[in-house]
Amino acid sequence: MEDLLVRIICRLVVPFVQLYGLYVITHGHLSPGGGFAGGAIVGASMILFALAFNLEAGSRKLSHDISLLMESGGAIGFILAGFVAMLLGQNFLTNKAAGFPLGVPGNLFSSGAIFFFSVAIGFKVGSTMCTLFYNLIEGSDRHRSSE
Amino acid sequence: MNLAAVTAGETARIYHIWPVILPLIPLAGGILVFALGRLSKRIYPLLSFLVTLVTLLSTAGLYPLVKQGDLYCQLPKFMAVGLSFRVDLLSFIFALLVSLAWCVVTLFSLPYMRQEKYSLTYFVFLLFTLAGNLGVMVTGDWVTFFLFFELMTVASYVLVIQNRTDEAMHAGMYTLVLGIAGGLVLLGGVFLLHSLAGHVQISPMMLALQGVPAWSLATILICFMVGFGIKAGMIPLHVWMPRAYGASPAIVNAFSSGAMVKAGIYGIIRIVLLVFTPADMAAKEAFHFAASAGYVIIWLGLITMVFGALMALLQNHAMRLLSYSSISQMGYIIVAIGSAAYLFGLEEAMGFSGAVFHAINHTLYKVSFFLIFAIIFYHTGEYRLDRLGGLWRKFPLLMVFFLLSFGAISGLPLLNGYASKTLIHDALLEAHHYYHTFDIYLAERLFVLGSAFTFCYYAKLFYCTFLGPLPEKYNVNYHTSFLMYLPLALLAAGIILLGIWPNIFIENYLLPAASQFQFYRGGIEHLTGFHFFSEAPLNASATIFLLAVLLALIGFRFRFFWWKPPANLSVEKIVLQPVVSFLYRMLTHLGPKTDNAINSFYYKIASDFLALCRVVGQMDSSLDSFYENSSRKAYQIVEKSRNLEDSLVDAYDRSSKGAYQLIERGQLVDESLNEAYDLSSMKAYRLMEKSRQLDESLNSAYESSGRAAKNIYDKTAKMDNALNMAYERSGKAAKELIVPGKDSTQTSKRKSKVSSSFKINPMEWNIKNLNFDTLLLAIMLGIVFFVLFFFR
Amino acid sequence: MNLNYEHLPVIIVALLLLAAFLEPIVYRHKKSWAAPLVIASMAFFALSSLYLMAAVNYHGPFNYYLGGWAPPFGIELEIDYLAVFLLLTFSVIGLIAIVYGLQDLKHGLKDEVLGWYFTLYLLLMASMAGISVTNDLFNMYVFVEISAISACAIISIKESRECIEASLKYLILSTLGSGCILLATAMLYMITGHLNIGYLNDVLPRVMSHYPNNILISLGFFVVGYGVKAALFPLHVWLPDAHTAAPSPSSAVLSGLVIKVYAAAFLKVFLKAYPREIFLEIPVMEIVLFLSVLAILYGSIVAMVQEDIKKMLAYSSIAQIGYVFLGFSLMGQRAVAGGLLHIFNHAMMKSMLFLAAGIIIYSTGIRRIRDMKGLGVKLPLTMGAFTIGALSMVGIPGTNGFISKWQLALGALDLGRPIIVVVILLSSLLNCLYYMPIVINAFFGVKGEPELEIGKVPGVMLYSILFLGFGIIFFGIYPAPLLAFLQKTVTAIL
Amino acid sequence: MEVNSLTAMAILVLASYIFFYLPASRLRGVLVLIMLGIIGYALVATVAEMPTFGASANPPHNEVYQRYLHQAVEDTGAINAIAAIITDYRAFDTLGEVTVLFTAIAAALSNLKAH
Repeated sequence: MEDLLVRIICRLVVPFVQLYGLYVITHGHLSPGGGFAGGAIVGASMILFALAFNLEAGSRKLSHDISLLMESGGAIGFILAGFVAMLLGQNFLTNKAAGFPLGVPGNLFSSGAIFFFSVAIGFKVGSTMCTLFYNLIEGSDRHRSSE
Repeated sequence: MNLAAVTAGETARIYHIWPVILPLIPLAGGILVFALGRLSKRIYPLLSFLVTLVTLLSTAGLYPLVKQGDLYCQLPKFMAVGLSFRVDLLSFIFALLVSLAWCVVTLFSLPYMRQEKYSLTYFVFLLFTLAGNLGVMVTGDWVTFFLFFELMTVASYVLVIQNRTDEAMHAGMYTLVLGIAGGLVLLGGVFLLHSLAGHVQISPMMLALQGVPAWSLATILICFMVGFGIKAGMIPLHVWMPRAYGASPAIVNAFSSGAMVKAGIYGIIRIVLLVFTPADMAAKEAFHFAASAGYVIIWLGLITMVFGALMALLQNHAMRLLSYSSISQMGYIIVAIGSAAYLFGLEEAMGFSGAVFHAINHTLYKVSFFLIFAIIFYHTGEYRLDRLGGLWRKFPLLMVFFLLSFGAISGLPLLNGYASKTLIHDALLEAHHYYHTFDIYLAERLFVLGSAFTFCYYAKLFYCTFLGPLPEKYNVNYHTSFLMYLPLALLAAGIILLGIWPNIFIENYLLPAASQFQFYRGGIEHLTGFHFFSEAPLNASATIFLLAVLLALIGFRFRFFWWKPPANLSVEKIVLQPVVSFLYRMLTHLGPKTDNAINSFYYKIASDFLALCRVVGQMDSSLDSFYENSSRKAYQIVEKSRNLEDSLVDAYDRSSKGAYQLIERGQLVDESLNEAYDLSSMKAYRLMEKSRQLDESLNSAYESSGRAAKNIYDKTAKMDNALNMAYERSGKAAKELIVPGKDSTQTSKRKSKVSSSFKINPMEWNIKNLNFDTLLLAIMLGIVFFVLFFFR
Repeated sequence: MNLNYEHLPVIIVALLLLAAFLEPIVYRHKKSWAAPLVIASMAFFALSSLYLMAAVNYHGPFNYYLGGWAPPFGIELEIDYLAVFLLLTFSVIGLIAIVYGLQDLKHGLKDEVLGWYFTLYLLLMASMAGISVTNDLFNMYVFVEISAISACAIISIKESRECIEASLKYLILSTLGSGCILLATAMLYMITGHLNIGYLNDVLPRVMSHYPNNILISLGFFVVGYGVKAALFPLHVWLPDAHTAAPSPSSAVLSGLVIKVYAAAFLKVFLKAYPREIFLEIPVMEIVLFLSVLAILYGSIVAMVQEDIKKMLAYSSIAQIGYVFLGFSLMGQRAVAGGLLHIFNHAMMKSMLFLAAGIIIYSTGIRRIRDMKGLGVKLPLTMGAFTIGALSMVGIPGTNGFISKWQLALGALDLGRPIIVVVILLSSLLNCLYYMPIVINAFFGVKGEPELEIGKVPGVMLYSILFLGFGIIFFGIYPAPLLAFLQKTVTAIL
Repeated sequence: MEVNSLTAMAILVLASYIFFYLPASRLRGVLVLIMLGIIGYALVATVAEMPTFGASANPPHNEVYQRYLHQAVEDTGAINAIAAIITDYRAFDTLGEVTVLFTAIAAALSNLKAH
């Protein structure tokens, strides 16, 4: 993929794709989409980048360590948000009853913990996609070189 | 569990922990011996003897308590249903018998095992087996019974394979598997009993089982009889016994025959005479069931007895001979139990006493037989009868002991076998007396015949071992330890004492034991003061002996006893082995085959699915090729149409060329025409020019006249202008006097309009517009710039 | 903030998940903390299960509403006697297996995957805990998925070809099973509008006559789905390979716990969600009973001819899972209690046997049964523990195998099915035929000292199997509290 | 009940006989198709029996449905009802799904590293 056109187009498109992904993640409770879909979009942008340039460039942008951290961090954030409700004296994963401010329905920062959950899921899904992609590609590379 | 309702009402019940401790003594002793045995090699045999001695003493110490009533102890929280222990007089007698046999044989094994290789495992498992064996006798319910029964089975396996030869390993496996199988069948019986009666206490259950169909009862009884029959060596289930006895040392066989087999007997006595007997004398159906069960058991016993005796006659291996002898003797006991059940409500005490008494007697003389052969083997290393002979010269004392036991087992008056045999025989006679059927009469005759056979094979054993020529290699001086003779002497004393005063034993021990059962009082009273040495029993004994001597003479004369049956002619080889090996082979072939079949089933399904997918794929590819073909056709069509187009273009070309030539000709005509026109137009031009010159001269005349008129007009206009200027100046001066400064306001207004459309006035900002969306937008824009920068 | 014991079940699941998520990071940056983290979380699991059991036993069962939403709207956890029983079983055996496994895994796995192994192990445990406590069908499905994937992964993590093959086989079949479960759940939702087990039980009798096909097919799907995962007889094909190829701690957990958790899920779905009158019309339990009888006989028979010790144990597991399903499908008080008891007992004995086999393989490299002659002299404690397990498998009284057989047989007799007793006894005999020769060969098979090279056995491995062996004897002799507890459990279910 | 179970067992035995002992042939393929047909028929019958999609009298249109549609905004503050369901009413399931993803990653990475 040493094509100049593709590279330039990608360089232009990737930020917008990521922005769109972020938008879908953060507006999960307002519009169709949410953490899973938005995360997939963000992950896809990274995959696109890695495809257009090469693997090293891709993993320079998002190193294995960081993606692992995001991977675990998303899921841990989800659980910790659940535990916060427990610390507030309610059941695990409680939202309204635990006192998370719900805000005005329709605003961006509304609906309490749902926002955090969406963001956590988004992190998780996005990093899952690109981690899986990078590792599979690397694995097949290594496999090929060993043969 | 309501124990009070299920135990006999008359005997007192004493709560005591000792029955629990009793089997624990050898168990703990075994562990201790194992621990010490790893440290030192000298102490542990003695220690294990001490343990058995302590066990014996503590068992015997129970007597004063047992005499007062049943000892019982319950541990309701243990196992699934709770363990319960119970010692009544019958249990006590058997427990004493077992621990006595164990103690005596352990004493014997102190010198005997000195050179053996695996003596530590021997002593440890000896104690474990004792624990199981003793535990069987002191338990109060069938689950606990089963627990100790299995302990005994598993632990005794190690004793059976003491020699570790291949033969011993095979025999041991055989014993173990059969033992566990028997145990499982027994367990099945216990399950049935539990589900039908609601509890598994060893106590009369006919009340609890009222209304249960007879076939269920029969199933339970069969399960129990199979389980115990395997242990006791009842005939179709005896197959393990000759093999195991033939492969393991005599001393282990002494345990097995003297004590472990008795566990089976004890179980049969319990199940037939206690559990399946009517607690209530009025229950007629129960009587009927007991009687018919008894009838079957009598015949089972007779078959065992006669067949065992016949097989014993033909053996060449001393241990195998003794094992068949044990089987045959168990037949005696089973006959006695059967007749007790058969005579229920009449003279059952006689059968019962005969059974128990014979069990005791059998232990005494059979153990001494085994010990005698253990000594012989210890010195000669030989069990095969055709290689032995003439040993009376070397072991005169042994011969005395042998003769004593020989007399006892064949029922010589004044020795113990006589008394028990008389009791059993009398029980059969009583049965005939009450029922008057031919088959019982036949049974009684068969009993006599079996007794005669017993004499015969022991005569053979005696002859082959002690009489005849002494083989050369055995003609050396043997030194036998005193400790080896001591047990024999003890046993011999028992044989003689019980033989001379049987009544004392019967009245003091057996009849009280019988009275704890729900037996007919008259029968018990009938036995008190039974005349053993009266005419009738002596006559019967004489008959047996006459018959026996006759048979023996015939046998020796015609050497029937040395007839070797073809090796294939045995129940085991003909029936059991093929069946078992067929089953085994079938199962072991069937299992993997099924496995393969299931696997291939899945594989087939998968491959069929694959085929389906392939079909779909083919369809797909054919569609593909269809499209391809059609497109090729379309291409061809397009190509052809293009040819057509080319020719069309050609035609157009040509026609246009023709048209061009046509046009060229037309042009030539046109040019000549043009020349003609040119000439004519030139003539016309010249004409026109001459007329214009005329016109111009006319015009200049008019112009000079006009110019003069214009001069006059100009001078009048100048005068008019000067007048106008004067008027205007005067008006302006007047206006300035009236309204000054109107012009300046108009210009400033125009200036402010421009500033409102281009410049920012902070005072006019709307704070409500600054919501999070815009902030986010800003942030995102920032991110975009960042990302743009980042992806630069 | 009032953290009482009612939060404990969800804390168990969440903390196990948390530990699982943390594990890769910890292993990457601070390798020495990874193993203690696993042990600590498993120990927390075990201790809190114990505490929960005591609390439930004292205060009675309770429900927990996740997110504070009451049942028909949200997800509900039901912590009844069954759930705490399962939790305790899984946690204790899981703890012992991983404590054992630390040594064995270092020996058998590549260094870089050890952290992932811990992660997967914790995920497996968390999912099993989740299946045990949840009262919602879809939530159960989610946890079933997690456990299926993580179980596959802890099989294939070992570096060998067989592992991959076995794991692939397992993955395919288990995905099929998951699909069946999902379809059946969807069908039930379609006709009732509920996913909560309690509400399903309420609504199903009302809609039974309207949608008979749906109920029938969903029953079939559930049987196939859970049957595949629990290796019920004709669907067991993946089990022998998978449990043979996996590392020993994995085998112990897979054979001892993972197939049991699906059996327990089966019990929850069939006896708690479906009303009992359905089984009078549709003989699905009869079919399961028939299959489990076949499984018992078949597993024992095939185990008899195996040469590899782990393969033999795996086939034996097929037979033993048959016992569990036998108890459940009889649907009598005592029979179900027997099935549950066998979950516990078999978890102990089979994990012990697998771990003992693991020690043998670890220290000698021997896998073939034929080569094990004289091992008893060299590895007396290991083979002693193996003997206890073998005796328990045969059902010798004094071991816990006897107790579960006792319960099952009496349960069968309560319902008037003596033929089941025959099957159970026959299977015991078959067990004797293939377990006893191993023990005998090990202890008495050679004369004199055997010529075997024995590596050093780490103490932790030895202690863990001795602990399990002690448990087998203890619960064989003193099962009364357990039986009383199971009695309560069954009364609550039926 | 006994008869039913016997029939079922007989069918099972018959089916297994057919599959185990018939040679690989066209017949087997036909039988597979028949079996597939039966399964397919059963599934189609099931689907046909299901309540009509979207009809208001369906069983799933119960109080749960009402609550999710009408009270979600009040309960959770999210105007997207789907988000309200998956991240609040049934957030535990979502946690499970996130874990499934994590498990998949763990499984894939461990396998890639191991081999």
